[in-house]
Order: sequence, then C-alpha cells, then structure tokens
Amino acid sequence: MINDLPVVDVHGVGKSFGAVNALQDAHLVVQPGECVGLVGHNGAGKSTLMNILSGVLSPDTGTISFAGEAITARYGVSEAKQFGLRCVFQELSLCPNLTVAENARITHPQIRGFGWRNDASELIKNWLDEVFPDNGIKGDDVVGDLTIARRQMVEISRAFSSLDEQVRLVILDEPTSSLDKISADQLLTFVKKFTAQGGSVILISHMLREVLSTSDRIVVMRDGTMVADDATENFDRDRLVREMGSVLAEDAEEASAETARANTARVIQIPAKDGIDLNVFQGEIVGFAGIAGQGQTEKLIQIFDASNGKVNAVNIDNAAAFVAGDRQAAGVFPGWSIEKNISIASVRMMVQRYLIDPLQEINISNEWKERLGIRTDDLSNNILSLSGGNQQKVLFARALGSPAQIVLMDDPMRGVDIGTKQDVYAILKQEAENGRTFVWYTTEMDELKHCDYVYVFRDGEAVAELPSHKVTEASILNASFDPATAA
Amino acid sequence: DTADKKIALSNNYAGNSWRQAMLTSWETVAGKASADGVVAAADAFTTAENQVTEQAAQIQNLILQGYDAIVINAASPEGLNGAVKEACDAGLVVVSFDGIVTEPCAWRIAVDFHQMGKIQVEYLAERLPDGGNLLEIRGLAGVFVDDEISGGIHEGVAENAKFSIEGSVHGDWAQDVAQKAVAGILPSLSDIKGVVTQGGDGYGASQAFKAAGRDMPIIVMGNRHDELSWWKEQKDANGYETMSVSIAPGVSTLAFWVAQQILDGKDVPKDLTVPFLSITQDTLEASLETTQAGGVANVEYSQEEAQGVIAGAM
Amino acid sequence: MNLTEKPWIWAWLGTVSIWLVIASISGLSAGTEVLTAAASFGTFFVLVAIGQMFVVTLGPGNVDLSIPACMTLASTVAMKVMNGSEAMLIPGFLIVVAIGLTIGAFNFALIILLRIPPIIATLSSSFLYLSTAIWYNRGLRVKPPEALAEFATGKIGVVPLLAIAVLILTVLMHFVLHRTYFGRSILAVGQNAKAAHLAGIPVERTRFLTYVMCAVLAAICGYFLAGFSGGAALNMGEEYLLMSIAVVVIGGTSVAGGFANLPGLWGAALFMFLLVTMLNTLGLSAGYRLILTGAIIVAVIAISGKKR
Amino acid sequence: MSRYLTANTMRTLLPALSLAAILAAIFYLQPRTMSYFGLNLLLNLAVPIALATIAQMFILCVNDLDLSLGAFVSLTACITATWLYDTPVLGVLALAGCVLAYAALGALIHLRNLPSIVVTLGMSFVWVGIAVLILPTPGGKAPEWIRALMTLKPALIPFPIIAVVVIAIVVHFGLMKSAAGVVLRGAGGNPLSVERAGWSLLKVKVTMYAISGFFGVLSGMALVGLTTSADANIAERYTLLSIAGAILGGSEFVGGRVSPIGAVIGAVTLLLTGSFLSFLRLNPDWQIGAQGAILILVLAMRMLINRSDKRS
Ligand SMILES: Nc1ncnc2c1ncn2[C@@H]1O[C@H](COP(=O)(O)OP(=O)(O)OP(=O)(O)O)[C@@H](O)[C@H]1O
Ligand SMILES: Nc1ncnc2c1ncn2[C@@H]1O[C@H](COP(=O)(O)OP(=O)(O)OP(=O)(O)O)[C@@H](O)[C@H]1O
Ligand SMILES: [Mg+2]
Ligand SMILES: [Mg+2]
Repeated sequence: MINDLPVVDVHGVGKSFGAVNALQDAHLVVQPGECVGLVGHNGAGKSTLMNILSGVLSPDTGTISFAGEAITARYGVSEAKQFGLRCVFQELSLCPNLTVAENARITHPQIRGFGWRNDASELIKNWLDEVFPDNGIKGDDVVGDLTIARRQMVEISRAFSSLDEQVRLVILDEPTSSLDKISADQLLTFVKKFTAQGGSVILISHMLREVLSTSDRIVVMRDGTMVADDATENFDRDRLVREMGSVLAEDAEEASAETARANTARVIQIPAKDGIDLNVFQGEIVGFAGIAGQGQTEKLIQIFDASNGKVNAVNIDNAAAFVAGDRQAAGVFPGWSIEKNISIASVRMMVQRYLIDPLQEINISNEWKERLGIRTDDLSNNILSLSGGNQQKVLFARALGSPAQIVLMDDPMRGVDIGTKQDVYAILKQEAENGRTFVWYTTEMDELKHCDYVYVFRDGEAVAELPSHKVTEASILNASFDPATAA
Repeated sequence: DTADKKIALSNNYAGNSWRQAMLTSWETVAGKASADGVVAAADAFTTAENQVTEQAAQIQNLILQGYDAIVINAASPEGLNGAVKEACDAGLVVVSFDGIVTEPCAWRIAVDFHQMGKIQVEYLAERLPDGGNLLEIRGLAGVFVDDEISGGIHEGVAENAKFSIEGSVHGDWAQDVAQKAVAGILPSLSDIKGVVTQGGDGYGASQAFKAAGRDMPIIVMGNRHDELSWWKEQKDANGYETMSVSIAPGVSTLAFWVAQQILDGKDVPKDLTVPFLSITQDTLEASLETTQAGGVANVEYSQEEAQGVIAGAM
Repeated sequence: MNLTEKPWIWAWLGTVSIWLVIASISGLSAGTEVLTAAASFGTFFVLVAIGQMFVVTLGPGNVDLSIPACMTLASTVAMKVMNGSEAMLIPGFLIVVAIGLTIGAFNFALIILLRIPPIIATLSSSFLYLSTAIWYNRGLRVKPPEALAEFATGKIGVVPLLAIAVLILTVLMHFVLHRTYFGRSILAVGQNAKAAHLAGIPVERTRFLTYVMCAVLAAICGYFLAGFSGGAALNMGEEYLLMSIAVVVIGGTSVAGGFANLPGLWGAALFMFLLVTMLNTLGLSAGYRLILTGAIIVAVIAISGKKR
Repeated sequence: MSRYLTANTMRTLLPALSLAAILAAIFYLQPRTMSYFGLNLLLNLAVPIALATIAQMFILCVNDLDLSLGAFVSLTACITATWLYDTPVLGVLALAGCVLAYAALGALIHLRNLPSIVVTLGMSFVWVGIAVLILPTPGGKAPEWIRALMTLKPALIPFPIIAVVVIAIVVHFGLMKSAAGVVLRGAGGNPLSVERAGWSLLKVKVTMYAISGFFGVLSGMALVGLTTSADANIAERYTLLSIAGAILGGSEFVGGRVSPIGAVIGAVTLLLTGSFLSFLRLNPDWQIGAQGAILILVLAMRMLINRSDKRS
C-alpha cells in the first residue's frame, strides 16, 4: 500500500487539567512505515498526547488528522480503533479475571460464534510467538496469575494482533518497563519488522538506548511541547538528554580492581536452600538480577516481612522500607494526596501525644519533593494527577523519607526519566555512604552497574554472587541459565 | 391412644418475649405430655429468620422426619399453603394457631384479631364520652395480623364518630421502633386522648409521651409485664385507668392438645376460636402476680380444658 | 475548599430540607420538638454507625452484620446481671464492653483464621450471639437501673444528654480517623491492602482493632438503648442492621473503602429519622410511605453523585 | 494433580465438596430423604433461591452489590400472584416493567457514578412499598401453569434437581463460555480496559442489571409456584441469602470473579444447612445459633481443603 499521507498528523494540540497545562501546541507527524521515538522527562505530556490520539481524552485545542482526514468532535475509542490505531497504555490494562484468550476477544469483537475461544486463543498465541518467541504463555492462563512481565507481553502482542483489519499505528507507552533484556530485545526486533512491512509505531521510552536503536525519527518533548524533532542519526544520548532539559552525568566509573566485601555489620543473611547464601552488609547497594519473574520480588517481600518479624527464614534486625515497582497494585494509595502517599511510611514516627504532627508531615513531603523533583504545583493534589514516572518518585520518597535503614527496591525505576534516574542514583550513593543499605531488584543492566554486589536469581533462589567488577551482560546471562558456569 | 404418635411444633420466629413464652409453655405442657407417654414426641422447631420460605422448608423436613402431626404458628396465612398441602397429602395432621393458614386441609385455632382491635375503641368510647383524637401504633406493614387488628380499630372508630385517628405509625412490634415512631410524630399531633396498640408497644408509647412532656393519654396495653407494672405504678400514684388485651402465648398448648385429640380419632371442627386475654383495672394486680417478671401474661391449657374448648365449638 | 465537594454535605442538605417541610406542616415549635426527638434517637444510630463506618472503610466486602445481635446479647446480659440495681451500673457497663471485645475478636477470628468473607462470617456469628441471648434470658425484659434510664433519657434543656456524649465521641473519632496512626492505617488498608502492607502498616492488626471497636460500640449502644427503652428485648437491634449501613453510606463514606467522614453520620442519622417522621406526619399509607422513603434516599444519593 | 487443581478449578470444586458433605450428613440422619419424594421435598425451595442467587451474582460481577433483591423478588412474587393471575397481559407487562426498572437502575448507577449499595438500599423500600400497595395483606393465587411447572414430577430425577442443574448450565454457558459473556465479566475485572477496547460500559451495566432483574422475576414466579400465594415480605431474606450463596459459591465482591455453578451450589448448600439442623432436633434455644455454627463449619471446611491444597 503506497500512501504518502502521514498516518497521523497532530497540529497545535493543547490540553490542560485544571491549572496544569499538560500539552501546549504539540505537533507530531508519523509517516507510514515509520517508527517515531517519543522521549521527554516525567510529566512532559507524552501519555496525555497518546491518550488523546487513542480517543480516551479529547484535546482542548488543535487539530488531529488520520491519513489526511481530520477527526471530529465525536472522536472516541472506537473511532480510533476503526482507523487502525492501537495503544499499549503505560498502566497495564488487561482484565485480570479473564484468561489470555478472553482478553484477546475483548479487543476483537469479530471473534464470536461457535468455537470463538479457540479462535481467540490461536490468534493471541500466534502473535505472542511472533513478538516474543518462547514466551511460555498459554491461552487459558488467567491474566491475574501471570507475572507483570508476562502481562505486559500479552498486552503488547494483543495490540499488534489482527484478524482481517489493518493495524496502521501502534502506540507503545513504556512497553519495556517491566520486561527483562531478552524480551525487550525481542520486542524491538519485532517493531523493526513491523515497520518494515509498512506499519507505524510510536515508541515512548525512557530507555534512550532502545529509542536510539529502534526508531527512525525521534521527537523530544519538554513541558508539554515538542522541543526537537529529527532523524535518529542526528541524535546521541548526550543530545537527547540535553534536549530533555537534563545534563548527562558521568557514567558510573568502571569499578576496576576486585573489591572485598564491606567490613561493616551484616544486616541481612539468608541461608541457602538450593542456591547460595545471600548476605548484605550495611552501607552496600546489593542488586538482584536475572530473568524477570525468577522470584526476585518474592525474595524482597520475604525480607520485608522478616524485618517485621513475620518470617524466620531470613535474618534481619533492622526495619526495612519497600519501593514497589508495580505501583498500581502495590504502591499507590489512589484516594490520597501526594503528601499522604509520601508520608505514610513515616507517620508512625510523627505521632506526638497520640496525634500525627501535620507540620512534620508537610516538611518531609516537601523535602523529598524537592530532592526528587516531583513535578506538581501542590502536594495536596491527588496522586493520580501525577504522570507515571512522578508517581514512581513518590514511592521513592516514601521509602527514603522513612526512618528505615534498609531499603528494598522492586524494579523501582519503571517509567522514571533519565534525568531523575541520575538524581536517584546519586541519592542512593549518598545515602549508602551515610550507612543506609539498599537491596535492588532491577531488569536493567545499566542499573546493576551501580551495585556493589549482584545476586543472580533462578527458580526463586540466588544462584550466583557477582562482585561489581564482574557484572557484565554475559556473566549475568550465563548465571541465569547455568549456575555452574558462574561464580 | 396416641402413645406412638409424634407431634412437632413449627414456629417461624423466636425473637420476642411473646414467642419465648409460647415456646416455654409448649415445653412445659407438651414436654410433660411426651414424658408421661401421652404422645411419643413433642418437639419444637424454630426457624432462624422470620421467613415464609424458611418455614416452608422446615415443614417439608418435618414431613420427611415422619411426624404424625404438625402444629404451626405460621409466618403467613397463605404463603405456607403449598407446604401444608404437601403435609396433608402425606397424611399428616396440621393444626395452625395464632398465625393461622388458610389451606382447607388444616385446622385453625384462630384469634379474632379484628375484634381485638375493635374492643379497644369500644373501651375508649366508654371511658371518653366526649371522644377525642387517637394515635394508632401498628405492627409490620404487609403482615396479616397487623391488617386485621388495624381493620378492627378503624371499624370501631367508624362506629364512634366522636373519635378520629389523628396519627398512625408503624412500630414493627418492636418496643424501641414504636417508641421512636411515636416520639417523632408526637410534636405534630394536637391533644391525644387515647393510644390504640397491637400488643407490646404500650410501654414504649408511654415513655415517648413522658419524654415529650405531654399529658398521659389512655394507652391500651398488651399484657407485657413491663406494661402491667408501669400501669400499676401509675394506678397507685394517680389512679391511672386503662385496659390490656392480647393473645395468651399458652395457646400453643391448646393447639398441642387439639392435634393430640385429632390423632386420637376425635372429631374436631376445622375452625376453633380462642378468646383473647384481657386485663382490666380490677384484675391488674392478680394478673401481675401470675406474670413472670419481664414476660407476658399467660394461660396454659390442660387436656380437659382443651376438650372443653372443642366441645364448645361443636 | 468548595463545600459541595464535601461528601457529607448532601446528607445535611437532605436533613435541613426535610426539617423545613416538617416545620412548615406542624409549625416551628413542633419542629423544635421533633429535632429533640431526632437527636435522642439519631444518637443511637450514630453510635453503631461509627463502628460500622470504620469497618466499611477497610475496603470492599467489609461490613459487620452482627451489630444487632451484639446489641441484644450485650444488653440482655447486662440488664439481667444488674437486675435494676444501681450499684451494678459500672460492673454492668464493664460486662457490656467485655462482651463487645469478645464478639469483635470472635468475628475477626472467623475472618482471619477461617478466611470467611466478613459479610458471611458476621452473619453466621450473629445467629450464635442471638441464640446465646435467648438461652441466657429467654427474652424476658428486665428493667434497667433507674439511674441508667434517667441518664439515657435525660436532657439538658432540649438537648439529650446522650446526644452530647455521642457528639463528643464523634469529635474524638474524627481525630482518630484523620490524625492518628490507627486511623491512617484504616484508610490505607481500605484503599490498597497490599500497598499498606508494603508501607509497613500492620494490616491484620488494624483490621482486628476495627472489628473489635465496632462490636464494642454496638454493645455500648445496646446498653444505653436498653436504658432508654426500659429493658433489653430480643428484637431490639433488628432495625440497626440496615440502618447502620444506610447511615454510613448516606453520610458519604465510600463503600469501596478508604474514605470516611464523621459529620456525615450525624447528617444521615437525623435525615433517616426525620424522613420517617415527615412521612408519618403526612399521614400517608404504609405503601406510599415506603415508596417515598426509598425514592428520597435514591434522589439524595443521585444528586450527590458525580457525572461520569 | 496440581496441574489440574489450579486456583480456578478449586474455586468451583470447593462449593461442590461442601454440598456433598452436607448432603451425606442429611442422608445419614434421615435415610428417607434419599428417595425421589424426599429429594423433591428437600430441594424444591432451592429453585427460587438459586434464581435469586444468580441474579445477585450478575450484580456482583460488575463490582456492585444489590441490597434490594429480596424486596424485589417479593414484589415480583406479589405481581405474579395477583396481576399475572387475574389479568395475564397486565401481569406480563408489569413484570417486564420490573426488568426495565432494573435496567434503568443500572443506567442511573453508571451515569451518576453512584454506589450501588445505597441506591439499592433505597430501592428496597420502594419495592416493598409497591408490593404493599399491590397486596396489602398476604394472598393472591399462583397462576395454574406456574404451579403445574413447579410441582412437575418427571420420571427418575426430581424436578428441583433438573431445574437447578439447567439454571446453572444455562448461565454458565451464557456468562462464562460465550463470547459476549467475556465482555460482561471483563467489565468487572477492569472496566477501563473494556472501555478502551471500544465497548460501552453503560450498555454493559444496563445489560447486567436487566439480566439480574430478569432472574429476580423468575425467582419471584418460581416462589409463588411453590407457596401458591404471596405477601409483601415473602422473600425479604433473599437479599442476604443470595449474597451468602454467591460468596459461598466462590464469587468475589470485586474483580468480576464469579461462578454461576458455584452460586447455584452455594444456594442449595445454604438451604440444606437449614434442613440438616431440623433433622438434628436441637434444643429450641440453640436452633438459631446452630444455623450460624453450621454455616461457619461449611466455610471452615472450605478453608481446610484450600489449605491442604496449598501444602501439596
Ligand atoms: N488526570 C489528570 N489530572 C491532573 N493532571 C494530570 C492528569 N493526567 C496528567 N496530568 C498532568 O499532566 C502532565 C503530563 O502528564 P503525562 O502523563 O502526559 O506525562 P508523561 O510524559 O507521560 O510522563 P511519564 O514519563 O512520567 O509517564 C503532568 O504534569 C501530569 O501531572
Ligand atoms: N507477600 C505479600 N505481598 C503483598 N501483599 C501482601 C503480602 N502478604 C500480605 N499482603 C497483604 O497484606 C495483608 C495482610 O498482611 P499480613 O498478614 O502480613 O499482616 P500485617 O500487615 O503484617 O499485620 P499484623 O502485623 O497486624 O499481623 C493481606 O491481606 C495482603 O493483602
Ligand atoms: Mg506517561
Ligand atoms: Mg525493564
């Protein structure tokens, strides 16, 4: 199909939520067969723009046209679908009570009649295999029972899947945030294949590496407007970060020589069951690595429960705080203000004569708002008014602001922009030097570089212990698949 | 001879003092009869919820358990007809009392609730020659007894033009609900001369009048101990006069003997009436003495008395 | 802050408009008397609704259906033990509290140990409590001690004593809800139990305390209600089953959990009393009265709803 | 074994096991119940309860709760016993009106974003009020054909058993197996996602409430077929019974997790616990309490099975 008209043409779109101007005069053009990378700091307005394109929100000003046809006031979700637009939202949106196949049926009304279940199952299986080979997901798995990574795979595959209709444009909003490296690479490979066949993709990601390697053109947003729009070859990491309004810090210095384990007190000790002993010393940043869903999160929760005296398999004496990565399910209190969401882990310490001291509450929230740069004009706003990345910062603030000396982090950088990440890395380093201990599960190679020690997980157990100078993609992959070759 | 016959009591509600007294009477009289070998068994069954459906299921279970007769205080006069019919078809004797059933195959020991409402007004007419405003406290909307008594009251008022019902509230046969409803409507009512009730609401009404600082009208009582003792106090203090009327919980024992007589092969008419139990200014002291503290004025029947009632109806 | 955004405002608006109707029908002085009556009876609603509100706030599915049985059992036992003697007032009260504690703990044990959904757990256990009350006193009405009756029905001017006491309790509970760690924990658990757990909140302890508090308040309500109406009756709590829930939700507390407010309880309790009173005053037949009751409740809620 | 005993299959299996246990206990206590006649008597009231439980389940499926169901069933029973008996056309219209009213309720709840609990609580007064107006005192008559249907005596298998099995299977296929059912359940699991896929949540809510109303009507009709007449409070307790039955059968309050087969089994189990107790012949003081105790026992059994499953 040769068609010179752009798939989508966004012209001068603006959108505000009360006092917040989420978008002002936004421009975006996507050509057929093109992958456009969209980057920008947390709260830049990326998700808002995508919500407008997919018909969830309607713009205040500006025009949008699809294949030359301007959209009307009645534009909504089903119109967007008809046009061939699909969207993978930043916050997962599958029905957890349904099976994978049934979720596929939700987006494909044509699948019905006798034997629809097989059709749906086959369809989604085919696309899962197409996008994520060897995913191990079955059509009759109930989505709620899947790990967050697998849920994300299902949702992405579902967005690309088609029966007879044409999928013209797929919007991926932070698609890799919960995926491990292997699955993320599978997805990026597929995106290239998809665009080569004439489809278009808008890829939103804070993993600049992914955007640089996959997209044909990159658009940078800052504070609700486009500040750069150029072919990918004209960008590098430095320029992207600069355009987003941050400065790229020096990469974590290559840890050179072998360093001995810290000679501070041991704060966490988990005797081995099948794998190896797991030790954490005070002031360390210890990483948990491995393929997603190998029990890293469960181990963190186990440590957390042990710190509250609930579990005995773990030796830990200090209180611990938790930074959840699955912010919808395990992090955010949706009815509360940002302030209360931050202070909840520390209010116990603010009780004076039975009552919580509101001043202390405000102070701690303000302090961490500043330190982490949470983008809001008023801490008493509801937490859901924040962009995804800013919500995640709130969860950081909650843990770092608490008096706990051990902080457990469950892939906590999901959706956090690069500028903030650097700030957080710096804060972690600083806090660690002051004696705080961090245990950090992450799916990102770059983040493991900041760890003093890394444990690689397989089947719910740590199977390899790597000091920081031995942490490489290869060594971690090795350990993930064959413990004998590691350690 | 009924020594090998088993009788069951199917009761739909146990949540007030009247029903408790009824069960106690059953236990005393029927329990003794079964201990004496007059009947083989006389078991009482109560449903947890005051529901037609639950009682219907209960009756069906009693059929399965091989009882020869079921004595019923029914949750609804019509709603149990299906189950009662099944019992009759299975060869059981069914005797209903207080809450009677209309299924023709069953015996009915009825109280003339209509009359019970009417005599209240008639009593007031004697006491208040000039008539005046009345307050009516009703029971639970949609229930047959409530409708019957209220019908009687209204008929009485229609016949005595000097009375008018100024206000009418539903007390759901619960002391606290009645008290609340009365307290709510009182301020908007002008002078109230008499309060007609359905049983057990009198004390609550008196408290509501007291709390509102109003003149105490003639409140018709319902034979509860607290009502009687309050009446006695008032009588001693200021000569307060009223009457009290209700059905005696011991009517369950009459039903028991009727069932026993039927099983014994006696000829018993399908419809029996029991008089309600009324207490007057003169019998107050005597009644108060025989009424258990916190209970209800009661009459229990012996086999001979029951035979007398039956003979009287022939 | 915009007043129309307060969740409790609608119950109060409803209360005021209904009162205006009553006052316009029966006159101002009758209107005042009705308010006094509303305060006396609303007090009991509020007392149980406070407990129910905290339970409901714990999140979907949390509700205490054993309130009526708890009221009945506690007051039955207390009245019989006190047997009208004023010397026994305090022991009687302590017994009531002890029964509340036991019932709350038992309810929670069913919920947590046997993993029974609260709605069924409390429904089932309520049968046990009612049976115990029947077994203990067979429904006989024992008179309360004179002093208790006097306190429960007492007034300062036109304001019932008990209403003042419960008003003070309401203010205290307001602080408990918004300013104490316990209150904060309830709200957190109600919004997202998993997140609350990971924020270090003792989730189960919070739920335990909440159910116990609810039962204790119900028991205390039974104690004063028996004093107010001249003794404990087996059916004295029946009305409080739906009423406690109605007052909580009409008062603007979210049934989805995590949001609660206390001013709404008073608004809703007065509203429910005045509504019935207004319809009684209008002299409508039972059928129309019931229909209007329902229609007005739905209307108040529908107005307070937010358009999607 | 664990391959087949997933959390999902356990959810359906557990209620069945509780039912089997209580049925075995009843058979043991009163062997007479094992006959055709016995089963018929034991179970015929299960039909209206099962229908009401299904009605409640549809509401639970969209994360709502219906506190007016008992009153609604009472109302439909009153209409059945009066208008449907006297003037069938008017009766049918009125019953259809009831279903429409439920659908409208669904729309109101969705459009104004209202908590279903309060709305239905209010509506329960309305239903009873209308019922009292239609039938001020208990009475009315069951239409012949309903009576005939409910007292049907098919060969071999008692009618109530056939009826509840049919109800369970029909709803199971309609809601759990059909393509349309997926959308309805999905709206309970994640309404946003269903909306983003282009479905109208309003339509879903209206559909679910209408279906619920339809089953409520069926429940009222079946009830009158058994009791032969109606009163305004006849099914008051169906509200709590239906919730308890649905939950007992494995449905949950939020998340669109429901089970029609479980709901029917739960309803039957609740009915049988009552029967079980009358066969025990307890002291009247404790008969009420025993109902609670047995409910707790049945649920506790569920938990024990659950736990042993987790261990293995
Ligand atoms: N429903 C809402 N109410 C109020 N403000 C909102 C709402 N949704 C978004 N915003 C605001 O709009 C701005 C843009 O948010 P958006 O979610 O589009 O950012 P984003 O670029 O996707 O960020 P991230 O990378 O963190 O996902 C933010 O300041 C956010 O706080
Ligand atoms: N491993 C877990 N991950 C996430 N959430 C959990 C986990 N375990 C429990 N929860 C959530 O927390 C709730 C209670 O957890 P738990 O039994 O640990 O109580 P707790 O918060 O430690 O309270 P207490 O100290 O009073 O016993 C559960 O209902 C569940 O929602
Ligand atoms: Mg975003
Ligand atoms: Mg990742």
